[in-house]
Amino acid sequence: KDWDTIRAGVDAPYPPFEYKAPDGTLTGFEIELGNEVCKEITGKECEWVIQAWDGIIPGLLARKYDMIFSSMSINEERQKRVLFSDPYYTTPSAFFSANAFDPADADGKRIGVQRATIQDTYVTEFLDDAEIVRYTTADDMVVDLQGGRLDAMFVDAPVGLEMLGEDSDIVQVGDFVKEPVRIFGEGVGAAFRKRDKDLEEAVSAALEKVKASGKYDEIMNRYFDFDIKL
Amino acid sequence: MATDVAPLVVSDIHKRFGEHEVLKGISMEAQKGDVISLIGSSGSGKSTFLRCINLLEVPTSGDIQVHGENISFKTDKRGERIPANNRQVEQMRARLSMVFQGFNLWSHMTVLENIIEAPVNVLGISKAEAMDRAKEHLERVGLYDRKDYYPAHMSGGQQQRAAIARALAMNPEVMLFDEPTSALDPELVGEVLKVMRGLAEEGRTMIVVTHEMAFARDVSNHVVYLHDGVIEEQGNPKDVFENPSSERMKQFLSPKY
Amino acid sequence: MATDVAPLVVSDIHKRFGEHEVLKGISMEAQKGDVISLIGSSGSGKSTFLRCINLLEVPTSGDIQVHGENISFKTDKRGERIPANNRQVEQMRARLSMVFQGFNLWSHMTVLENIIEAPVNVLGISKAEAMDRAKEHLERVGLYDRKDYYPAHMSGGQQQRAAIARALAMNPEVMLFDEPTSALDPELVGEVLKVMRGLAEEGRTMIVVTHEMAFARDVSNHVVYLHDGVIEEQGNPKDVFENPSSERMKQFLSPKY
Amino acid sequence: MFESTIDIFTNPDTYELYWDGAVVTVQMVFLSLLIGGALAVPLAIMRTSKNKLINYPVWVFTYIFRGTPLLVQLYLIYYGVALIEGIQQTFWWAIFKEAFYPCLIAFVLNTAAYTTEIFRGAIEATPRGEIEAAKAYGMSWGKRMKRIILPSAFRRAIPAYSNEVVFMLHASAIASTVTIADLLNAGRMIYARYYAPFDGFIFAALVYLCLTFGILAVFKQIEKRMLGHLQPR
Amino acid sequence: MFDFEGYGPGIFKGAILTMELAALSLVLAFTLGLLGAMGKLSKNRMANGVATTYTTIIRGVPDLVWMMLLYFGGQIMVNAFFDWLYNATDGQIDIFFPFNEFLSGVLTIGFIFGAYMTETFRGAFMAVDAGQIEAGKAYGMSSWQIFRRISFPQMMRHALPGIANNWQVLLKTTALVSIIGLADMVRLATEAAKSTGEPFKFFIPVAIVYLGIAALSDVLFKKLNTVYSAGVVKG
Ligand SMILES: Nc1ncnc2c1ncn2[C@@H]1O[C@H](COP(=O)(O)OP(=O)(O)OP(=O)(O)O)[C@@H](O)[C@H]1O
Ligand SMILES: Nc1ncnc2c1ncn2[C@@H]1O[C@H](COP(=O)(O)OP(=O)(O)OP(=O)(O)O)[C@@H](O)[C@H]1O
Ligand SMILES: [Mg+2]
Ligand SMILES: [Mg+2]
Repeated sequence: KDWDTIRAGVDAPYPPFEYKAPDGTLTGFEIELGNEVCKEITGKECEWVIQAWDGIIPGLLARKYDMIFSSMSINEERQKRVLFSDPYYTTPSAFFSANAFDPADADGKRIGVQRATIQDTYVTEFLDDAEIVRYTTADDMVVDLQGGRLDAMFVDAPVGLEMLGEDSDIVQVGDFVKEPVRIFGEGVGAAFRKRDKDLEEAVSAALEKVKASGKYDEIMNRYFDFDIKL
Repeated sequence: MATDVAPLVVSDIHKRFGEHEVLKGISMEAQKGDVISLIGSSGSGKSTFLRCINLLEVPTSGDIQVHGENISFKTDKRGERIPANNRQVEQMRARLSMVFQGFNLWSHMTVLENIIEAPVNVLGISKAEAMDRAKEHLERVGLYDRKDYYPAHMSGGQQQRAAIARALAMNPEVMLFDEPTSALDPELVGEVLKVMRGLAEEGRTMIVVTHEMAFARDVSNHVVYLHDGVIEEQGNPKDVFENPSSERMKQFLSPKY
Repeated sequence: MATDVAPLVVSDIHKRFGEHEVLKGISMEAQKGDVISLIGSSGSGKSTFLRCINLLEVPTSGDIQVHGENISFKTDKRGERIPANNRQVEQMRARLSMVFQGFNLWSHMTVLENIIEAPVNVLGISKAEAMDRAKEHLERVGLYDRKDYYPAHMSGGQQQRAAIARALAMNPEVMLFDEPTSALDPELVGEVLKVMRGLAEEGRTMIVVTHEMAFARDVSNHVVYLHDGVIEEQGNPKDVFENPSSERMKQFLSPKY
Repeated sequence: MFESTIDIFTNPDTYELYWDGAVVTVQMVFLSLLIGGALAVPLAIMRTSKNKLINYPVWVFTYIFRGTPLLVQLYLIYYGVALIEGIQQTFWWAIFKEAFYPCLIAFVLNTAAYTTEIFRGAIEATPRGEIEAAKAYGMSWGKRMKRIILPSAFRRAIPAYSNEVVFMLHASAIASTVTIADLLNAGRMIYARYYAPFDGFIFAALVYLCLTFGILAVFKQIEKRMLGHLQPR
Repeated sequence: MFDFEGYGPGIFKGAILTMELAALSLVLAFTLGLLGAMGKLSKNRMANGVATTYTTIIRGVPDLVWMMLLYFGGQIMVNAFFDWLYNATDGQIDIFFPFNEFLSGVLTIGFIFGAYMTETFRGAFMAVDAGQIEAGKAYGMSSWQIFRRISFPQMMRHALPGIANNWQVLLKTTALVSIIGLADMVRLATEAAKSTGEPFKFFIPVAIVYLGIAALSDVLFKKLNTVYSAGVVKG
């Protein structure tokens, strides 16, 4: 099959990976990276489709777009439904809180997560004493955390850092969380419908090229001061 | 030749509502220029008969012939008799104009609009021509100056005269009147009867259900007395009124004479 | 002593609605046992006068004395005359029971509930006692078997008798009736008048606005003829009806006699 | 497709999710109606007042809350209260911290506005004569209200009020947008967990349908009992 | 006067979108309402049953649930339909008919209010005097002519207050599309409120716009009412 355009689904805002600039244009690490990948294959940028996280896999299956390029960690549960490319980055998850929140003692605490994320799966399984508050989008969750409605939130570490900002009094508490791999997976990959094996191979190959050409590092360095490459 | 054909022949009409047989075999023929009065006490089936003629009610059995053309019927899934051909019914109705007891002018249209509605939309006459003719008819019933009024803004007598103009506008073979004056205040009855008398004198074929015995006697050339779904007596008004042969007819007439 | 005090004295009542002066100075005294009929043509101010008595309308000027106690008035911000003391008005009203033309039974209560409502909630009688008395009154008006009916389920005559029972239950000093039979079908008028006649014979003090001249003549001991807001004639019913002195009263009586 | 349906409906967690959601929905709707209804009574009485100073503010309240979407009202209260200077330090915060209470407040105000107008209509429809009769028997304003006007108005308001109850049940579904784990939220969870929109939402729809019919059946009984006196026999 | 920190034009566009959505939904609701009313009034058992089921089910389930069902499930149904149409197994073909937020918004709101309109129209049709229709029949008008020339215009007069009422409710219901991600006025205000942390600044103007549209429609419906009550008001 000829892929002359690739429609890619993202959940925004999810800074620094994907978010809207004040002028309304979509930007972020994954947007730029994705556009490079699409250019390798089709010669033009991806066609981006914004979709809230809890509908992102159904949207792919329903052919609203051809690929998910949206910080989706590769794990077993998802692999049952979709096909993943080679992983293209990895970031740990982390708790953020304004007060001395201890993930080990989450009894009765209100913890925010985004619905149907790996973080959701994790807290549901391991912190069953906590009161888990599920959000459709990440920005709702940050608003509530800042407003004091949450004791803590559990998100992708860079996202938490970015959304809260440098001089926030809400800070990361505890260590990065990467285990168990069953839940957190081995990194983030692009996801495809199972039958689109050709597209998956094309994207994996294109990712390889982008990494080799140094474009990957160039983009990464604009958004991160640490290495997330895999 | 067509002129010799009776405009309306109905034969052996029966009508049953559920268990109750309201019409028990009624036949009648109207020749061109006939003015037939239908009289009878309340509930005797006069309205039902009139409504059977233009198929507002479908007779349970019996035939209707308009200008020699027989209306055809069929039986529907539920076993009820219905007209076989809606087009035929519509065409037939366009040739028989009904004037109702409650006028039934279309309330959202002015008098003029009421009058041109059916000629334009059913007969397919051009609007301009329909308007021209409507004006004649309005003058005929003495309502020309009211042509742009809505029915609600007119008296009952005026409304009924407008309804007669509406019926005339169809240039019907037969005009059917169902108690055209009984919804009117007594002082308004006269103006409507006067218009009807005029029509009779012009030679219009009319079938009139009425409680106005004076009208039946003086204007019509044939009187039919209905009792309990059958024609109890009929004939020349003079004979029928002055010399009723049936006991019931005598009784029916007595309180009023 | 209290028994000598007239239950009701009204003096020089005026009532003005905007520009229109409906009552132009009316005075009246009711002694214990008096049955006063108020007659007069439509619009003469009979209802207005009755409603002024128990302050459903506030008279523009004039005094009302119930059992020797004067109702006090004051002037509100807008310059209108209003009762000075709501408590006093309520107490006074509890001593004058009104029976309305439209019955005005409380539709969400059964007959029995209607009757005990005011005795319990206004007079403060215990519910049990109110029930006992209500039964007597219901028997009095012949409605004991209907005590658990809702007003909407009874005929007009029954409703009006229930309303009379409700009024009786207050054990009032004076009963006020405003055309108690004029909303009734003719065949139901009799049953209500019979109850009222009974009350009169028991010695109840009553003021009755009525169009029933027979009742006024036969039952009351005093008739007041109101015309255009003034008392045109009054006196013993015999004198007033048989020998009216005013021209207007004669005219008023003529079509009916 | 059907495997996931079997997965979903053989898993007892699913039913627990919906049950918990239904409980939250019913609780919230019931509390809103209870408090909103209680507020509506005095408001409706004020609304019928001839005094403009009493009537007008209530009119403004009902006009605003009936004229704008409940969702906007909810967002305003939910996001708005968190911004009130220093509220986090007061005891109120214990209430507003939970999503439940801001949501309840929005619902209460909204249903109070609608119910006020329903009651007002019913009060104004009280037959004048019945009020006059109450006056004529010496009842004070308070007694007339309590014994005659309100009891008869409440009965008359039942049919319109039953619509409001169903409306409130349906409107409560927006609570899921501010993190409340109500019935619709259960549907969204199933959807997100199993990628099964039909199973998730249709089951939620069925539960709502049952609740709606339940409400209507209850009101039919109430109407039969309370409005019998108005039907001529 | 107001400072919307650059979000002003966006929210204005959102307001336009809200009105487009409301207007289109109204058209759909109106059509469905007419069909539904005719179904309910028809003697045909099938039509009657379909219409009754439609109104019962629609009115028993919250609008938001319908909206999500349609939005999340709609695309799958549309795909399945096209697959069936072209006799293809999943995704062999590239026909893609996007089922987006706007479409599901219009469809849901249209379908829901179609059910309410059905009741409005049914009542209005029943309020038309039978004699008016008989007169039409008696002059040979066909069923369609009677509907178009007599029943419909007369029905509209009775239906207008109900339509006005439904429209006011419909207008407010459009706010729900913001939940499924359509960039209407509420959605944009929400985004702006979240990123600036000033909910009052954005939601209050939005509320005022809703009130404004409502007030405006009130005036409009009063006008319409006079048009359709031609012949009723005593001159
Ligand atoms: N649609 C109907 N369904 C059942 N019964 C009907 C129907 N229409 C008429 N009837 C019955 O048929 C009988 C005759 O009615 P019809 O209206 O023809 O009498 P009528 O002679 O016109 O009386 P009137 O002088 O009162 O108009 C009556 O008993 C009436 O109840
Ligand atoms: N609330 C009011 N406002 C203005 N005018 C009133 C009011 N109530 C009564 N009127 C006027 O006062 C006049 C007397 O009315 P009232 O009802 O007392 O007459 P009535 O003698 O009882 O007549 P009827 O026999 O018809 O009952 C009438 O002209 C009436 O229009
Ligand atoms: Mg008849
Ligand atoms: Mg009077």
